Amino acid sequence: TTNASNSTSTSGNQSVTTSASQGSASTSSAVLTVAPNVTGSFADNFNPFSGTNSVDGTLGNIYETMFYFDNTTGKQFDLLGKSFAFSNGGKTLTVQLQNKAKWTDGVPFTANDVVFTFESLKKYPDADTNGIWQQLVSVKAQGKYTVVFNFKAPNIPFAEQYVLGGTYIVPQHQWSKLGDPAKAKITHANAIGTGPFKISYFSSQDYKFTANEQYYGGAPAVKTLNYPAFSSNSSADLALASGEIQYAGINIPDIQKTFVAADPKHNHYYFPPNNPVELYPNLRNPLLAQLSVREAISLAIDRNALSQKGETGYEQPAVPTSLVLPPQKAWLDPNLPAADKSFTVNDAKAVKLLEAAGFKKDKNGIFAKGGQELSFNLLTVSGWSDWDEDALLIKQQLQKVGINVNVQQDQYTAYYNSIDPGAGQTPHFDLAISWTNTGPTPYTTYYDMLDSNGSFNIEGYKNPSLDAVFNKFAATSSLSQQKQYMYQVERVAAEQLPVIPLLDGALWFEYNDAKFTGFSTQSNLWIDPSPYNYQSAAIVMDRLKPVN
Amino acid sequence: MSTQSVAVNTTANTPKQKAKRKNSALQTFFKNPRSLVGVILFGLFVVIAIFAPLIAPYNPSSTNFNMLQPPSASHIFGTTSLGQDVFSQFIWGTRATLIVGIGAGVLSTIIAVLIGVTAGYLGGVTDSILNAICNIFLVMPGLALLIIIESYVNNSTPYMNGLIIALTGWAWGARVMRSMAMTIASRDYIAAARLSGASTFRIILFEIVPNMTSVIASNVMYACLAAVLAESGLAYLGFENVASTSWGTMLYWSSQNGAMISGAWWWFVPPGLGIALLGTSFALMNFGIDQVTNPRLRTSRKKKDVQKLLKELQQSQTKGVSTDGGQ
Amino acid sequence: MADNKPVLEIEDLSVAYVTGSGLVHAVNDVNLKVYPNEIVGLIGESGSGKSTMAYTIMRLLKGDAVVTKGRVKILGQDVYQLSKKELRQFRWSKMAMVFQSAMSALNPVMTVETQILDALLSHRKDMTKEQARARARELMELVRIDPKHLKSYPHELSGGMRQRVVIAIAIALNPALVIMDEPTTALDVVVQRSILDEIRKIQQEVGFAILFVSHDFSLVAELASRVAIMYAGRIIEVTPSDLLHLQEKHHPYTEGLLKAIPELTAEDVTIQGIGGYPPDLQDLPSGCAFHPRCPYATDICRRVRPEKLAVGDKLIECHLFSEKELVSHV
Amino acid sequence: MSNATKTPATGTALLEVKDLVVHFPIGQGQFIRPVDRVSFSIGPGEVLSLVGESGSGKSTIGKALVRMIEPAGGSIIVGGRDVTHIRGREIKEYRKEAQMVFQDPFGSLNPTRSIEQHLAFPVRKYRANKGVSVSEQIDELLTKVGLTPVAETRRKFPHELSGGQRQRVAIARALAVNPKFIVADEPISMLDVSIRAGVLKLMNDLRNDLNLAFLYITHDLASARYIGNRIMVLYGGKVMETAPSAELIKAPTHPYTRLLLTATPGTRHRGPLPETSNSAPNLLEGRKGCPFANRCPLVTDVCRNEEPPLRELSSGHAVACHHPA
Amino acid sequence: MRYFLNRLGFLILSLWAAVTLNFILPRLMPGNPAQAMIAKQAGNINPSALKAIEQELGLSNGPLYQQYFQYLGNLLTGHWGSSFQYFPTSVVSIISNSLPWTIILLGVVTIIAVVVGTLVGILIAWRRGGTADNVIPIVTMFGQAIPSFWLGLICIYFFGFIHHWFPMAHGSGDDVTQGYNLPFITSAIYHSILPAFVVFVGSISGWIIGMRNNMMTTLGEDYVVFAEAKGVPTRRLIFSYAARNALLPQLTSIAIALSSIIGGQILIEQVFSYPGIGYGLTNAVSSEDYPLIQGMFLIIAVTALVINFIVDMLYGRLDPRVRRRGATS
Ligand SMILES: Nc1ncnc2c1ncn2[C@@H]1O[C@H](COP(=O)(O)OP(=O)(O)OP(=O)(O)O)[C@@H](O)[C@H]1O
Ligand SMILES: Nc1ncnc2c1ncn2[C@@H]1O[C@H](COP(=O)(O)OP(=O)(O)OP(=O)(O)O)[C@@H](O)[C@H]1O
Ligand SMILES: [Mg+2]
Ligand SMILES: [Mg+2]
Ligand code: NI
Repeated sequence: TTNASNSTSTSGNQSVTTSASQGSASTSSAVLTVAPNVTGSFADNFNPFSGTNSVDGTLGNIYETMFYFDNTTGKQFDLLGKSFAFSNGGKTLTVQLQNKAKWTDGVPFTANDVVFTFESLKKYPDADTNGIWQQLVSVKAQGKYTVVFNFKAPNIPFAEQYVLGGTYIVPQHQWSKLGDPAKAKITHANAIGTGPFKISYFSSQDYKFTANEQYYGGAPAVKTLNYPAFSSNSSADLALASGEIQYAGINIPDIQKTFVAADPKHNHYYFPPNNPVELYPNLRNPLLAQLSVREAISLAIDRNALSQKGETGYEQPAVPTSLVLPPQKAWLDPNLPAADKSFTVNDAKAVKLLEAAGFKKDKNGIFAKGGQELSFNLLTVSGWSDWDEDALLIKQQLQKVGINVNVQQDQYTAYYNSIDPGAGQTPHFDLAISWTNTGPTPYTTYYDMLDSNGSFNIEGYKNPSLDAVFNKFAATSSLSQQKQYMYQVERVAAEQLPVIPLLDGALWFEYNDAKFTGFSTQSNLWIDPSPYNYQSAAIVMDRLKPVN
Repeated sequence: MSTQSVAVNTTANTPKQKAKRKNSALQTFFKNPRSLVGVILFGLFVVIAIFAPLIAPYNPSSTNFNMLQPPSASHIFGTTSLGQDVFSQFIWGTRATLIVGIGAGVLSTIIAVLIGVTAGYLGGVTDSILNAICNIFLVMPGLALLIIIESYVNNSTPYMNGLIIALTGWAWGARVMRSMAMTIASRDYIAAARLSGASTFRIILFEIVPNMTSVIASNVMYACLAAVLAESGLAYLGFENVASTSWGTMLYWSSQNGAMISGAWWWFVPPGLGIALLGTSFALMNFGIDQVTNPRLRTSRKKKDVQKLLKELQQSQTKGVSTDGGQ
Repeated sequence: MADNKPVLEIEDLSVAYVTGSGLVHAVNDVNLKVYPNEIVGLIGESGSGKSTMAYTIMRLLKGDAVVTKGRVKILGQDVYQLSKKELRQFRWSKMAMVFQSAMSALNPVMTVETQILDALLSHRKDMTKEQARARARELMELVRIDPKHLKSYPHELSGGMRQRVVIAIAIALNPALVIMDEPTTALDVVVQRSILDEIRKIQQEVGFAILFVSHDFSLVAELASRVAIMYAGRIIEVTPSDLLHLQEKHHPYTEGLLKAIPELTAEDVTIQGIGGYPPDLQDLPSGCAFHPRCPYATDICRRVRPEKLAVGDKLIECHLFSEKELVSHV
Repeated sequence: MSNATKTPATGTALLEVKDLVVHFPIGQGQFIRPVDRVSFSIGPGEVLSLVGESGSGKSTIGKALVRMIEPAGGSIIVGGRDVTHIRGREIKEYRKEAQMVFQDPFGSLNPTRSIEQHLAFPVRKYRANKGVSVSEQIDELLTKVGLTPVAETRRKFPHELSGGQRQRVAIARALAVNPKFIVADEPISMLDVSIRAGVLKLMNDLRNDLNLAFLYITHDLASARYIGNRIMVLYGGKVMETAPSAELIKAPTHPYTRLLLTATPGTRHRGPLPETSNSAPNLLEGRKGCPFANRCPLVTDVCRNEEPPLRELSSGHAVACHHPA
Repeated sequence: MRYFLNRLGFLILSLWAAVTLNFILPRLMPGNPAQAMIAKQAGNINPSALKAIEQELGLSNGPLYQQYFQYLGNLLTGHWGSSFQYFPTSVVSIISNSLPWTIILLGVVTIIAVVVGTLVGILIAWRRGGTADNVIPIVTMFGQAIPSFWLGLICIYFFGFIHHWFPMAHGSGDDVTQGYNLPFITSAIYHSILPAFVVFVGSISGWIIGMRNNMMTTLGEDYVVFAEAKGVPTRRLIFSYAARNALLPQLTSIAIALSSIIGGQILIEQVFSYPGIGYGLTNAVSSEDYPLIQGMFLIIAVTALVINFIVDMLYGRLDPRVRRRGATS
């Protein structure tokens, strides 16, 4: 979609800003301005063990994992690792590493760096936020470019997601002196990685990377990456709409009018569905523990209205199985009954279900049984405006069938404390809108949400037979077997409604291809396109090509 | 020689003066075109707030309409991206904003009066303590304090916010009240009241406070203006239950949903303008009250006008004016 | 009153305040002359228009006050004919004024010296700062304050000292006329007396005329050679001060005032007030303004305003004396 | 009508003040002592005039008498009861006996309250048991101070009254509690000459009719003499001279009294003012000598070091001076 | 001296109050911040990791007084903890990054607004009843009543988005390097024009009207009339006699305005993504970054109190009466 003659039309708009700010046009053409999300201001923290607290680009641009497993496409990308293999019934993992990789200070990368990184996590458990050493027994180097991992029990999804794809490798020669990696002070001045970019400038409102000319995958064509800070969605929206950003992951309203129309030739977007957003019923609540109540709620919710009004059409209604379609189509049970494939609004049926279960409308027009009204608090996060709007819509929709909802918006901490107060504590909420975890396969989502020990089983669902299915899935690497297990889970999810799917949460992705091409686009979706998915964004930016 | 009736006849020439003076404060207030405009503007908002259910055509939270419609006959202020009627929201928002603004303004003034007058009248240690507290609140930037408090209060309604605003925003008023009360407390009539056995409470309530009405009124106006702005600011930053309908939350939603960038001016202009106009009405009334309180602030007529007025007056009341010696 | 030219001539002066509810006739048809080196007292109750007259002479009327009639001449120059710039030079060098309250007449945030220098340097362009300083010291000595107080701020001086400073500023440029608007009312008797003595002494030394405004009868009687008595904006009597006692015939108002003051040393003290209270200047009584309070009032007093008549050395505006011959203004 | 000849009521004094001391803190642990060992007594129906220059402690004495200030020393005995250090309820009780009228007629009435309201509270509080309605009593009070017609006056607000009328209201308010004794703090100094006489006469009448005692505070000797049976001259918080009115005016003995007399305008026989400085007296606690020493034309060393005691010259005439004339 | 000690006493007392409040507030709060922080790093929570992080965040379980003294000690030694949001970046370094922006932008605007507002107030009071006197207060009053963030948004939209006359966000351009270099300074000035304008519009009214009212009162004072009679030149009359005295009651407001510089224009900084303290504070609050909130609160309180103290001292300089009398406030 790029066209040299057309770039003048945009620069007509832009020339005013650039000339005024004295920017030199020649350098800015090689610059890619990225706004992965709306970040108020930046702290000079490039420590890969700080997780989300490090600035965007730390993970991916500078530090790399061994492999990257893409949730969107299911593809595997080799980074510091060249290949891996499971043996010993899935308990041993052998990885072959890159032999051309170098740290940006010139020191060659070896298996010792990998071993060092994992040993550090063992030594400093507070840095091991993924709990790798709860599964791992040992890490050993075999020669310069081979590493062998030994696990307590076979757990292939875990090994892929966290060991191969979730642990960022740091240079032993620098970090061995730093002590606890979680507390190490890594700033723009001393960040040494193997990735395609190097940090070159930092201030709290803006930082930049330059291409790593010695990158083992070849020097990236994009010479400078620029990350500006934005205080709010609206200020980021304005910058995006006025062409200041080329690669963004922002939820911008009315995108056709506000963004695409500004430069239809180059401004594009794609919001692929990514992870289901669910309405979590607290199953410890005796009313919500009744399937008929959950079904009635589900039947009364107009997911299209949520999609159109709450999410301005960017997110599609979810399906009963909580699978994200089409990306996870391969995992969909072909024999699933039609009723489990999509939702339909049916207020009448909802009312009938409730009446059949013995509920009667009381003087407030609310269904009640034994003096207990179907009246629930619906918890959302204050400031997450699309969820807030969804909650308002749900309140109105449920009202129509005689279920009362009070929307309660809490600040994030309070919200999180309510839904997940920590080990040994009972969550306290009635209904809550919340997210799901995602992984390369639906297993991650389902396991976290529905397994008795799942890390995001906030609704309190307990089903021993399902737990057994998950165990079996983790122990096999046969795809067809895995699928069979997932089919079983899908049915339970759709028919028991332990959680009520609402929408398929989208990935936000806007781009301007006037200067660079090669993004992962709707027509050529070769990787998760969003700029806030660290590894995939780094891979995208590494592979972008300038227009001329 | 003795009693040449010292009893002074009080009836002489007073009834007229009395009538004249009694209304003069109100007159000065209403004669001033600025305060008059302020009152009218304010009255308009009050009417809207009171009759909100009658004026608003739709339920303000109903989401049944088409999204982001520009103003039309059926939606004179258009609709929001959630399909709500902006006009209805504006009308109901007037009510919430007005209640919060006036409520917070009045409440903070009450606190200011209580603290200020007590400190000013009692003096001594009480004064030192209250004054120190007041000074601390005074130098703390208001919004910063509010936001910090908000970070510990979850999910606050506009009314809760109003309460917080009032609880943090009384200091300036208290300072004014205190110095005013100190002046009044030094007046002899306070000493006289004490001599005739009045209690501290009675003195504060019946002797001091009534003499501060104009200062109090002025403070209410100022505090209301500040409260309206603070409430909208808090709401805009998202520190308010967004399910509520106030001008502040309208601005929050319009900005969250990019009303400006998508050209939906009908969504964010009315609440902003509403706040500005309501605030202006408070400021104008305050200006008027100031002029009543302090006659020196009354802008005198221009020389031309004085001459004109003089002529008119002389013509209309020739009989009362001294004429040249001859007669 | 000799044939020398008057310093101050007030002719048919009327001043009114324009208020929302009508005109306040603060000064009405006033005629008065003050001659060089003379002290004339101006007496009247609160609100009778004394200050208004003083301000009118100085052309310092503010806001809504209007001279509706008449003229004010200083040394033959009509004050109201001067341009703004001329007025600034004329005022203070020819006529000066001492305000009622010295505390409020001095700028609280400036030293005494600066305030004296301001008066000097604003008028005397030829004067160097040093000369002005010397003159300030001289003036301080003249009003009997230690010149070290030049560096003081007003609040560091006592009330009497402040009033002296104001007097020093008033005479700084050797004006021909000094108007003193109740300069000692706020002071203690002893201080008041010493300042009055001072004023008299300086007046004799330097030589200027004084229009001394006060409501204190005995004080003015002692200080001034002539006394003008004001009631409701009119000068109802002008009398040499040595004739100001009950043995003489006076305007009934003057008489009432004289009876209202307890005599300190007389054997048998009797006092008596004047009934009623001052008129509303917005709605003056018809005829003689004093008639509602006058024990001798007759029908004519209610209808006709009396003319000024010479009664011996006095000029009185009262129908009681109407059989006397009509004289021109003094 | 003359009062000078009236003899002070004999018998037990209504009010007996002995060695009254008042001090105020002025910071840094220092005190000023604007009233220093002042003693006097007032009989029923007697008027004592207190004269002295500004700051000499006149009002402070007055306030101490009605117990708006607690004295630091000495005693105040009223009707045989020591009220020097009473507190709380006792003070409120005491106020039935002693009241005060203030100098500023504009400041002593609350502009927001009607005349009726001003009077109703003390009447209700102190006179309720009389079997007469509050309203009738207010009428009675207003008649007593000459504010007729009462119906008209009751409804008025202070700003609708002239200064003289206001002082009458203030007096009525003081009378409302039926006191035995009133401190009148410069009640006429802010009034116009023509109105002063009326207020003075009213006080005189009250004294005669109700046998009220007054402490009349003023800086004007003429009115002090007019209304007072005795005059007490104060300087720097100390009594300089006290004598029956006529005697004090005719035969002043203290240099300060004489200075005052000389300075008072209207005296036909006065001489030139002696050369004195205008320096204010030292009010600090712990001062030495005669407070008038630094202004006294007759000053000697002894004046600066030794405080002159108050000596009785003749019956009822006492002076505190080392060199009385 | 007495005045100085009095004010110093107040300063110390209120500093102590602010610090203690700062200690108490987060401890009154429900919930566990460490947990919330880990929540953001979706994944399995390792109990020992949780413990370590809690320790790092200073949320020990010792007795309260012990925590209090430890807290005081940490404050004095500059150990204000680490931000949750930017863990392990220290609060001090975040604050020191944003402080200069706020101080420079708002300090300059506040001073300009005070100076311009005061001058305008003086002049319209002098020419009272004139056209300017009738128009300016009303217009600025409206400006004051407009919500500043709303005006800011509209300015950004028209002058930034539609017309591209001014940048829409940030304190400086992204093509310059922060530091003492000309391009950066010009860029910073250029970026500050719009926010400065909005702050100016919002605050000018108070200064104009306050000064006008004080001037009108002062102009009626005898000493002004006396000075006019003395023949003092108009300019000196206005400024040395009238304005000088009229300014004194304004000083309190100026003190308050100056003390609110650090935390006073949160909305403006937020709207313009201006990298100052107010902006940092809103970010910290919305991400519940308690150590940072505490730090910001502390810096806001401390600067406010210290500036107030300085202005109080200045007040003593300007008004000779205060030096003697002691504290008036
Ligand atoms: N600005 C004004 N507007 C209206 N009326 C005024 C104004 N100034 C003075 N007056 C009225 O004019 C009359 C004369 O006032 P003026 O000040 O001259 O009296 P005065 O004799 O000096 O009184 P005092 O002894 O109290 O100083 C009074 O009735 C007063 O109320
Ligand atoms: N509450 C107080 N605190 C400190 N000093 C006081 C207080 N009240 C009065 N004084 C001081 O005590 C001294 C005597 O004051 P007082 O009011 O008794 O004088 P006065 O004779 O009534 O004077 P005036 O004639 O001016 O009314 C003065 O120096 C005064 O400043
Ligand atoms: Mg006057
Ligand atoms: Mg006194
Ligand atoms: Ni920019």
